[in-house]
Amino acid sequence: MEKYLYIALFAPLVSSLFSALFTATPKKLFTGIIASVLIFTSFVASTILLLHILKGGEPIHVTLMTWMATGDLYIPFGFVVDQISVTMMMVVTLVSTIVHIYSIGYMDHDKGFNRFFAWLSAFVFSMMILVMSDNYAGLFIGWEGVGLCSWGLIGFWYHKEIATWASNEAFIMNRIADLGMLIGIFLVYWNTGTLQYDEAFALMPSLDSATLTWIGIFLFIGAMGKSAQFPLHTWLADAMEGPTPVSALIHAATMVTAGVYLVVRSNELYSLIPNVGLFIASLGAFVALFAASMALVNRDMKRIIAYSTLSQLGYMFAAAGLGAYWVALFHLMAHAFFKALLFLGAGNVMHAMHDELDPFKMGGLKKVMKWTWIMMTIASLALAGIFPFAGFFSKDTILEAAFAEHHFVIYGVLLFTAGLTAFYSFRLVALIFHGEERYKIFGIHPHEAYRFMLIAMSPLLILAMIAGVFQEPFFAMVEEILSAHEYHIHSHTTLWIMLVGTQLFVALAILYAYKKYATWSSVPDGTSPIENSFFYKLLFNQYYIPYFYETYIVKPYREASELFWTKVDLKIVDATVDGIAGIVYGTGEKTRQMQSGNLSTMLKWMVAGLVGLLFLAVAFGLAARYSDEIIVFLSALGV
Amino acid sequence: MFEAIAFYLFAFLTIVMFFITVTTSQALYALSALAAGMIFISAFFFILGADFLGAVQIIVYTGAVMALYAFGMMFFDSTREVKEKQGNKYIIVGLSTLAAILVVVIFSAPMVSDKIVALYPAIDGVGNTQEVGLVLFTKYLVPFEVAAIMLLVAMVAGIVLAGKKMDLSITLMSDSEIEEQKNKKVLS
Amino acid sequence: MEIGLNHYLVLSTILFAIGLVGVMRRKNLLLLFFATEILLNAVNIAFAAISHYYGDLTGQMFAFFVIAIAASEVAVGLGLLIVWYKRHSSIDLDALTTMKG
Amino acid sequence: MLAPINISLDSLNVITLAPMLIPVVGALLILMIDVIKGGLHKSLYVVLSLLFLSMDFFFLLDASEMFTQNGTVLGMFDVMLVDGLAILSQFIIVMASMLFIPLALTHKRFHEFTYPEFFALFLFMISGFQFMVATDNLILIFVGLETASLSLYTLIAMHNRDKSFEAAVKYFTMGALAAGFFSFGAMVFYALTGSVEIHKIALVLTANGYADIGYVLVGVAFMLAAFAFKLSLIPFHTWAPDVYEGSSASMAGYMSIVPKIAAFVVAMRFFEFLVHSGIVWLDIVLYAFVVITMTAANMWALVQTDVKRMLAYSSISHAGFVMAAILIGTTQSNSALFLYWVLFTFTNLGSFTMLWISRQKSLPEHQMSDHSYDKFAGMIKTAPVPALIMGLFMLSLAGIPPFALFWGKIYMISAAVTSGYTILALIMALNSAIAGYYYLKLIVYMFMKEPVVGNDGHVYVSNATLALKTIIGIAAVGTIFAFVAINPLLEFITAFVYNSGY
Amino acid sequence: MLDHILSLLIFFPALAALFGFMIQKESMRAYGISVAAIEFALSLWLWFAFDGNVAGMQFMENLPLVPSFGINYILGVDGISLFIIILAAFFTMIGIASLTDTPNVKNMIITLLFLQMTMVGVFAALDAIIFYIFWELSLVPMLYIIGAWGGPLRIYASIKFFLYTFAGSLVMLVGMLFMAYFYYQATGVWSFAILDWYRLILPESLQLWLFAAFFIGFAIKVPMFPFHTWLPYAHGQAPTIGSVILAAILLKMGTYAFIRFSLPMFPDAAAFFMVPIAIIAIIMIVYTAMVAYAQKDVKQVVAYSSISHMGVIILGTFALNVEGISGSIFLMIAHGVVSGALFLLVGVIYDRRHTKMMSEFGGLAHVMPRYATIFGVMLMASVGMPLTINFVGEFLSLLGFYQQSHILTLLAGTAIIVGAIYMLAAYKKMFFGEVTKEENKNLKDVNKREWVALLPLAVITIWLGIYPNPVLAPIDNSVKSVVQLMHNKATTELAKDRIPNLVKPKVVIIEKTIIEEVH
Repeated sequence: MEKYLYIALFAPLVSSLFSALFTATPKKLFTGIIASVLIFTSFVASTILLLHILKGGEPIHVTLMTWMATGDLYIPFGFVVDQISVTMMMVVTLVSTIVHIYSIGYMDHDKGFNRFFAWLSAFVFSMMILVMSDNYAGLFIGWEGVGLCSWGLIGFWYHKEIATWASNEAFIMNRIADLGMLIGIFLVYWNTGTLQYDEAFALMPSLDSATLTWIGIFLFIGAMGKSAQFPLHTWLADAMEGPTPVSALIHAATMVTAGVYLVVRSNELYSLIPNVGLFIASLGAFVALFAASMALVNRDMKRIIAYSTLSQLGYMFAAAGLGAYWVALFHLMAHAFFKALLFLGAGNVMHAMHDELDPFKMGGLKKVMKWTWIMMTIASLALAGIFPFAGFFSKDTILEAAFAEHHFVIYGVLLFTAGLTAFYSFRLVALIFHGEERYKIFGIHPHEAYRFMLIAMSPLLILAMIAGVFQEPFFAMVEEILSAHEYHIHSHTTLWIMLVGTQLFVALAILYAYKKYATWSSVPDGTSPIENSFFYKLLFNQYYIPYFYETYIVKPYREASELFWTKVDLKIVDATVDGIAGIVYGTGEKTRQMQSGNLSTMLKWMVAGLVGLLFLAVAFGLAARYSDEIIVFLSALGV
Repeated sequence: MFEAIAFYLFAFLTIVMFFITVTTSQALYALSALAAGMIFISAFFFILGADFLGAVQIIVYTGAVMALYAFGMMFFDSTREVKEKQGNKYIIVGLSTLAAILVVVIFSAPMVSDKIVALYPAIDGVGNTQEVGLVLFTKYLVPFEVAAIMLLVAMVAGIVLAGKKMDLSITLMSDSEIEEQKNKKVLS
Repeated sequence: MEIGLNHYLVLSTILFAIGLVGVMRRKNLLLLFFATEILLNAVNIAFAAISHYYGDLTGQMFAFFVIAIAASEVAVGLGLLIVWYKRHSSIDLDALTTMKG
Repeated sequence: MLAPINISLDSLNVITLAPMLIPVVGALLILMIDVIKGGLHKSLYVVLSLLFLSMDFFFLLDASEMFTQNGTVLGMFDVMLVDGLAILSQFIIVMASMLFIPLALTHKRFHEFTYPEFFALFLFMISGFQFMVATDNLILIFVGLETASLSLYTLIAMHNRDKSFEAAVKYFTMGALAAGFFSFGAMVFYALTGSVEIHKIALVLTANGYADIGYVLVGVAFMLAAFAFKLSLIPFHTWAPDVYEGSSASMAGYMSIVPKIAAFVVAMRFFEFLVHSGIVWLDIVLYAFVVITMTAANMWALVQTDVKRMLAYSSISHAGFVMAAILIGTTQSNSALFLYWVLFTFTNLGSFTMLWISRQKSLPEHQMSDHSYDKFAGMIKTAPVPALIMGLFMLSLAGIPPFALFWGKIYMISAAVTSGYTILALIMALNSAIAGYYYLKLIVYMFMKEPVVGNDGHVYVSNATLALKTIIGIAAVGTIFAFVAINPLLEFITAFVYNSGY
Repeated sequence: MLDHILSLLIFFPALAALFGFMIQKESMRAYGISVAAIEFALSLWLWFAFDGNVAGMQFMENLPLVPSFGINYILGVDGISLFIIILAAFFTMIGIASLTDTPNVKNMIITLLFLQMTMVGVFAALDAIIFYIFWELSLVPMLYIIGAWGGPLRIYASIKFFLYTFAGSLVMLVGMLFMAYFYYQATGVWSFAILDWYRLILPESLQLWLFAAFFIGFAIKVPMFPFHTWLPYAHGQAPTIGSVILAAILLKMGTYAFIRFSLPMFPDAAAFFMVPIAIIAIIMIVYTAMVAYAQKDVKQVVAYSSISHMGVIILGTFALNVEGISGSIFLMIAHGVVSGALFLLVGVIYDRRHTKMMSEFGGLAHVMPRYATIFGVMLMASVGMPLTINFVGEFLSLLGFYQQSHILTLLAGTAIIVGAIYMLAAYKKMFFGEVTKEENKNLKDVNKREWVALLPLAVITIWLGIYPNPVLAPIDNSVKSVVQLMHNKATTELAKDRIPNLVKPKVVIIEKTIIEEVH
């Protein structure tokens, strides 16, 4: 089985390196194909591993080699395939295979075609390391690796100022969180003496709770960055400047869920510190609502989906925080399928609309892009959590879990957010595919995407529809290592009321969205009263948070840097050094007058020197001679 | 008593003479006053019983040194009034007065140490010159010889510096100029 | 009134100070040399006096050598002045300021 | 009536006079030769001087052997004192003189070397210095000092140009004043102790417990002023830059070494017992002299535009540095003084010789003085080897290891450290850093600037002959490979200093 | 032969430099490269012959120099110094190979070879005076390189470099002399041998003063805030090769010296000063990173980034535990490789455009994709991406220091944020966006000669990032002995507390086995 592990892990690396060979050459179709094949290989290997685990096989644990070893520290390149990681591997390899194939079409005309595949495969490799590592340091490699690839892919079109800006923002914001993660890792090491998951977790129950709380908090800070939780969320929306397949893979299906993965992976830690768990859940619920509210009014197709992702991540954290780790993981998986589908669909639309992103400028596209329409609608249904699509099973379980744990506020917030989710999803669908063909004003001739792209998307479509059926086997699989208990509300009546109520609520929201937007006919120009209302503006400007960051963090930082350089470094630190040198030199320059060259002056100096010596001599001599009297005199003075 | 009167008289005279020497603007006066001062100093030597020294003082100073200076004065044509730009007089007066006062303050106090043993005591009944000769040619033979060398050096230096060869400077001439001068036999 | 060693020492000091005045005040080099003679003569009085009061001849020896030194200095000094005067027709030391700083 | 005095020749130890008499004989011989046949080439006199100096050197070797066997030797009615200090300093004096006298063999012709008297006076001067260091009798010290000084004034003036006369007159006049100080100081000590021999002075003063502290201090003040003049301590240093600039580079280099080591030895003899007498005043004053001299001289050296003048100030600063040895007054510090001075001899010899071989007779327009910094601009491009050698000497002067002076510096600072003068050690160290700047300035000019148009590099060696090059070679080898010689040198010096009781 | 391999390593380049005067100008480069390559091969041989399991000194040489004053020519390497020596040999080779059209190339190569002698000497010396000799001597060639081949402010920069370092090291020299004197007092024998000094246990008050004296010398060399201002000038004005060597090797002398001198000799003082120094290190990290962000000249960015990284090294050193110290030593090597490469990269573009202002560039990724790639690799190494060489060092340094102080490590950890900020901003300004300047449109991509220099560096960057063990293991061994020595020597409670004892009581091991048996 180890063979498959290595295949799954290194096939993407090979793919990346192979494509990288051609980065500086013009487009070569075969790079895309070979990359896709290799990723597919990885997928196959992952599937074999999954089957192995499903069959109840032992988790596979290998140690490739030592990475770092000094003092008591020992960090190997160790990999583990257990229930959690194999799930993640499946999600990652599956979505990435699809995205790779899809990208062959999507990046068709891009001159950075080869480079794209290099980055994309590198990302897959990093993600695989992240999920397969058996220790925190290895996780951190993947963690930073995906950050790097994300940087490269968001800024893929580096000629666009805004894209490079967004990529840097994403990188730096992730770095802020990574610091927290790093501190968390240090805490783990200095308290347990190891970074291996199993060994560390085994020792954790013996630690005092304050330490554990700190470890939990710092690790979660790391997760917050990667999963774009408030207040580190702004980068995700800006990251939509990257190519859409990237958004589908990285910013929907895989990388952003790494935070959830971390929490799930550290479940043994978090189950020891329920307070932190509650905080995570609360933050998750808050982000779910917060992000959904922003999605309500946004006019950028990809950003809407991004906010939706954010919101769904909130759900996952809510679940994980409440201890329902398997639910979180399941929602992660289901979400990966339908959100990737949604993004790829959006990619089709963008392609068709020549990179136009404002849904208000589209409309009526279902005629020309029938398949895309179907796919996006189903994905949206899944997202909204309509039975029997994937989202229903995963999301509803989260709600149940919240309810069952008696966190009714969280439950309420999540329920309300479910309605909002349905509304903004179908607002988007309605605006894009229904109503008048507003795009004609802009002279665009849309067309359906390549067939093979659609075919590539089809597995996702199917999974979005049927993923729910995996709930039971999935539970069966992970319950071994996750503290998994099914959340059954004891009263069947309550359960049914909840189920039906939720479905109704969501359906109403969908209908409302359709009613409002399916017949939309004009492009808003910012004059309507609703657009000038306070709430609209607040939401549209993302609660002014990016503005706040820009004004109160970025700008002061820039100004402080400038100040430090021009004023502190040059004017104080350096000037002090130069000043000392200047004083020495200046004293020399000023006092060289002493050497006037006039013999008379020289003689006077000599005599002056002599007189000075004599003066000292006499003073000292007198003091010595009359020392007794002086002491009497001084003591009389009271010295 | 006689000693006191003589001391104060000659002290007064030497001070006046030397004061004139350093203050007058007439070079001739200065020279005369210096010579007079030297002679008065020899008077001290005689008072103090250093006859040999007194004689040497008169011979060397009033004879040789003064003659040299007189010659120099004529050569330099400074028999007339010499004009000297004066800088800050206060510094000069201040420094020297201070020096004098400081040393006088110390010197006016009697020395505590009275256990001085004369290394080369004056011998009763022997003339000063003889005593001096005895010490000079035993203990101070080497310094005496070195003094002789010093005088030789002074002589050579005087001859070299005042000699005609110094009039033209080879240091400042280029090689061709030196050859030219050589041909003229100006230089040996 | 007994004349003691201190009297001579004070006299010597006063004369030495006068010499210092001359050294600092004189701009004419020849007259400046006079002042240096005064310095040495002032010391000689003290040497002779000490010699007398201690009954020791070393002081006289020193004075003797000081005289010799003074004489040699005159020779060399005059030699230097002559060379300088030949070039510049002046023995004013204010002219000796080509080097400074 | 005086009875005749019988003195056996053996008791005189006439041999103690031998090293001093040899140069005198040499000088007289040279004068004789000139009388018999004038107009001989200078090379004859150079070689003769060298020969006599080597003889002198051999006698010194004899004397050192005598010292190692019998310890300190007195001679000539106890006037001559041949102890370790005397031998060491005479070694330095003679060695430095031997290295400097060949500098007369320049390519260009200079006035002083046309005189046989120059060489005679030079030898007289050496014997003067030798007398000065080989006695503890203040009279002989004084006479020796004056013999040497009068010769030196003349030698400077014989360069025969306005600046050298000016230098000689200044030096002479101030020297006369200093002579006054010396005699007054000697008088005070004579008054105090009835003796003019340093060891007796020390004996008497210690016996009566420095009862007349006022007198002692006045005496010390005058003595200090006199030595400070000779050692160019601030504010008695004012002659030094002008005299260095005015005299020829070779003479300036000589002056920076030989007269000073003589003065240092006398100062060491004179102040050693005073420093250890516990007079706080002397500690403070010497401390002030050391610090002010080092620092202020460095500051003035910074602002110079002429290399020779810079080196003059640098020599002042080095003297201040070495003066610390007198202040500290331990065996280690006194050994350090000699070690430093031996190494300084090589380095300074080298740097001044480098100036000497680049001496021009007339200055081009852009050049302000004989050896202004501009003259050396871009030297690495036009004359790489001289530039490298000059750079080497500068680095050594700055105390960059492993070149010669570094070893002197660490041993000296170590002496300060060992005696608990921590602050002094730091000041000494930091002064080396300040000094680094002006040595570096010359390196900057030589290595980092562009040469002046029309400078083909000939000027840097225009005065060079084989003899001068050899001297530079010796100096360079001495500077680079000093580390080989440090250990034997140190052992030798320490043994001598220690056995002399310092 | 192997008995004298260190002397050979030190003096072979010097000898070659002397012979270099005889070489004809056009052949000089080939000569330089071959000499440097031989030297590098020798250093590799040293590595090969080095026994990684031995913690102490190897290849010791001992020759009396001034025995009466305790100065001996003692050489030796351990895991701490070995790799820096190899790095020095490597960078000299790379540097000479990448020399572009330099005027006076002969002088340059001779100077570089002399510089190499001093560099190897510093790291191999085991006698304080020998160390000091090479330490000071290294200033001279560098002075010449900056001053003769530098930019418009070169003279100011070179003099500042020289005097600043010189002043600092003189204070250090006084400290050394004190140390020797204390040794003399304790044993009656003068000695400057470092290993002798290790045996000396000084009272804390003395340690503090001596530590301060050494600190000034080292801190200026590192350079630590606020003594850092010479570095931007030196880098800004130096030619590429000068910056490369300066950043890669010369700065490491300071941090190396901390580990060689300050820690084992003054463990109490090191523990005492740990917090203040850590604060300085944090200021270095954050403050200089911010200053780097404000720079307009790309070389200055790299220069300030060096200071920032040196802050992490200092922090790791003063972690006083094996993890931190090993990490800081590894980071020395890592930073050497990465900053050296970055300076080479800046040199590449400078050769083409003769400017280093970032505003002059923009969009270079379009015209020079290979250049952009390799710059990107080094950039990511510089910001501490895992699997690059820098990460290992940074991670271990911070990890080590975390044991001493949580909050300070948190503050220092901002290095990974602020580092990313200025580096990414600089990269964006240079490589991203459209090509706006006409001059930039036809720039040539990295040529063969540049590849020769850059590729090995990139390979090392990744290789040691993935598999640091060959380097880390010998370092670890030597560091363990240093830490144990420190612990044993420590006299104060504070120091005993802060410096871990590596010899663990056996009880712990027994406990472990019990646990395993239960499992």
